Amino acid sequence: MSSEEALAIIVSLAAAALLAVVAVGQGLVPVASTDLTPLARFYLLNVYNGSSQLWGASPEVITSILWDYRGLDTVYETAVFFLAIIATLTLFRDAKLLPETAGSGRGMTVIVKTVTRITFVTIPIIAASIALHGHLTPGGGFQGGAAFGVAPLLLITAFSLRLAAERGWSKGKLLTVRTAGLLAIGLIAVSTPYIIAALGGKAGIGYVMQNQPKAWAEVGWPYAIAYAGMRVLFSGTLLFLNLAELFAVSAGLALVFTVIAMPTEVLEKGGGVKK
Amino acid sequence: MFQGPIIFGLTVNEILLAVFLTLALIFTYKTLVERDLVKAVVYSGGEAVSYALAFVVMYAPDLVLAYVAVGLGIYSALFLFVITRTERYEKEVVEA
Amino acid sequence: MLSLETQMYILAGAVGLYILSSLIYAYKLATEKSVPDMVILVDSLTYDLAVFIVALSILTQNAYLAVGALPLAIWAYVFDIYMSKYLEGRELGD
Amino acid sequence: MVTDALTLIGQVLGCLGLVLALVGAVNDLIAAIGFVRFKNFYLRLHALTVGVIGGTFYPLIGLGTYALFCIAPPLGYYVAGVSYVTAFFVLITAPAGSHAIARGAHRAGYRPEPAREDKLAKDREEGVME
Repeated sequence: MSSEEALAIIVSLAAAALLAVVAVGQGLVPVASTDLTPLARFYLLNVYNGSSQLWGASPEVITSILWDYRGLDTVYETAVFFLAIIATLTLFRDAKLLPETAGSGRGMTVIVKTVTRITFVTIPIIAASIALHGHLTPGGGFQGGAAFGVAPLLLITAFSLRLAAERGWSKGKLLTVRTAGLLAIGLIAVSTPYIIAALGGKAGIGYVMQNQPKAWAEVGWPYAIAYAGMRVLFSGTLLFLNLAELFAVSAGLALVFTVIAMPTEVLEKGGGVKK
Repeated sequence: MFQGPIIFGLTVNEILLAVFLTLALIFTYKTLVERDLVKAVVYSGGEAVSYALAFVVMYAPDLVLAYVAVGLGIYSALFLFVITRTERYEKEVVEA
Repeated sequence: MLSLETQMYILAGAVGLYILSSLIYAYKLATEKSVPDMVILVDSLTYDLAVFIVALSILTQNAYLAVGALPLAIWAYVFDIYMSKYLEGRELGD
Repeated sequence: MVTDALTLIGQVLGCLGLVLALVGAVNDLIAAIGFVRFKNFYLRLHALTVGVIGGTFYPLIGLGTYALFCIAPPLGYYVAGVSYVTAFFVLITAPAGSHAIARGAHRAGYRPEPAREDKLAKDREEGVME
């Protein structure tokens, strides 16, 4: 950083701080209240409150908001991610992942490879624990999937893409897992109305992404199962949605990086729009 | 629970939040003006760590998990893949 | 033995030292010119953050803050691997 | 009587862990000063080692021991497990990472300077190693 840049940053920060102090002191700008907003109060009172009509059955408020109260937003977000991956694949649609064309397969040094063997096993375990406990502790499907996405990158970088290709990775398999994850999310989301129809109830009583039964829509997923005197909490659909999101996000990231990691000449020959 | 001292009417958490967000601001500025794209990737890694510190101070571990995994683990690799296929140094834009 | 209050003050002092060294690392990162130096500075910042998270979760008696420590340590290693393979001048998938 | 003695031993171990954490914080500060004072990437790797093993591995072990013995079980066991596992992974990944980055830096043309002799560069020129 040159001295002029440093001076400019310091002067502008000081001016901004002075302006903020003056504005707050004169009462010119609204200051954020330290009290809870009504919306936050609603969530905190209802999310893990069994006597409430609108409860989410999960001790973790954020997962409950993401998949229950604002569930459709998250479904759209996953769909946007899916479309981005499809767009990337369109660019490289003619590039095949074959062991012969996947580079030299030299990888990095023995030290790095040995440590990566240990670390590579750990990353999926971390990701699975983040996603499977997502309804109980901080974490969730996207966080677990983003953590899982680092594992194929680490394998490609430390060993080589050729090893991945020899072990049978292909674009089709990863795309299948990816699509299966998204389909599972959709099926879980619309399962409640179909369960009602199958049970012979009135059609239309049951909502898309309905997590817990309501007084006016009595069918839903159970929030816990009792097994051998123990109560296992899985919060209705939240555990299954997290699991499906884990598969979708991790397979999508693995797919993108497997395609991008191919050697440049292969991509130039096989990728791009045909002339 | 440990309650820190109050300095100038601000708690320790608020002061730490201000410090870490200022760090993130500086790293963002350096990322924007840097002409060497590899250095810009490293600066954005520093920015991710600064934001993670701020999220820890705000008691948001979910965001730490997602932000650092994306900012250090995935984003940097994506940009390095792209930089190996283009040029490392950003050229000066000449007005025609 | 040390009283609970003394223990908490020792821990708060350690956290203060970590913040101080994080600030020095960040200053060096903003003024440094060579890429490998910057990479190991980001590493140091990340490892600092891992200890900071564990110390803060003990200090505030909040277990859920500690979940981020293990992923952070691994992401720092992953970042090292990418940058070193780039610096060796080879394609990342090779 | 026995439980009293065990509790006392646990308290002593926990407080030792806390002191270890404080020593580790001082180590980390020393490493930060080392980053400022050393003028060369290959010298700064020494500071990185002090900062990682002295400033991250030992404090995590100390904080884990403190959490195991001095904090009530559900929270204490959780934090202790996270600390020990993180410490193990820092112990194996940090040396491998600094090895990789030093190798990459040498191959990218960052030479130790001033240096009397650079045998690695000479070996690579003569083709002894790739």
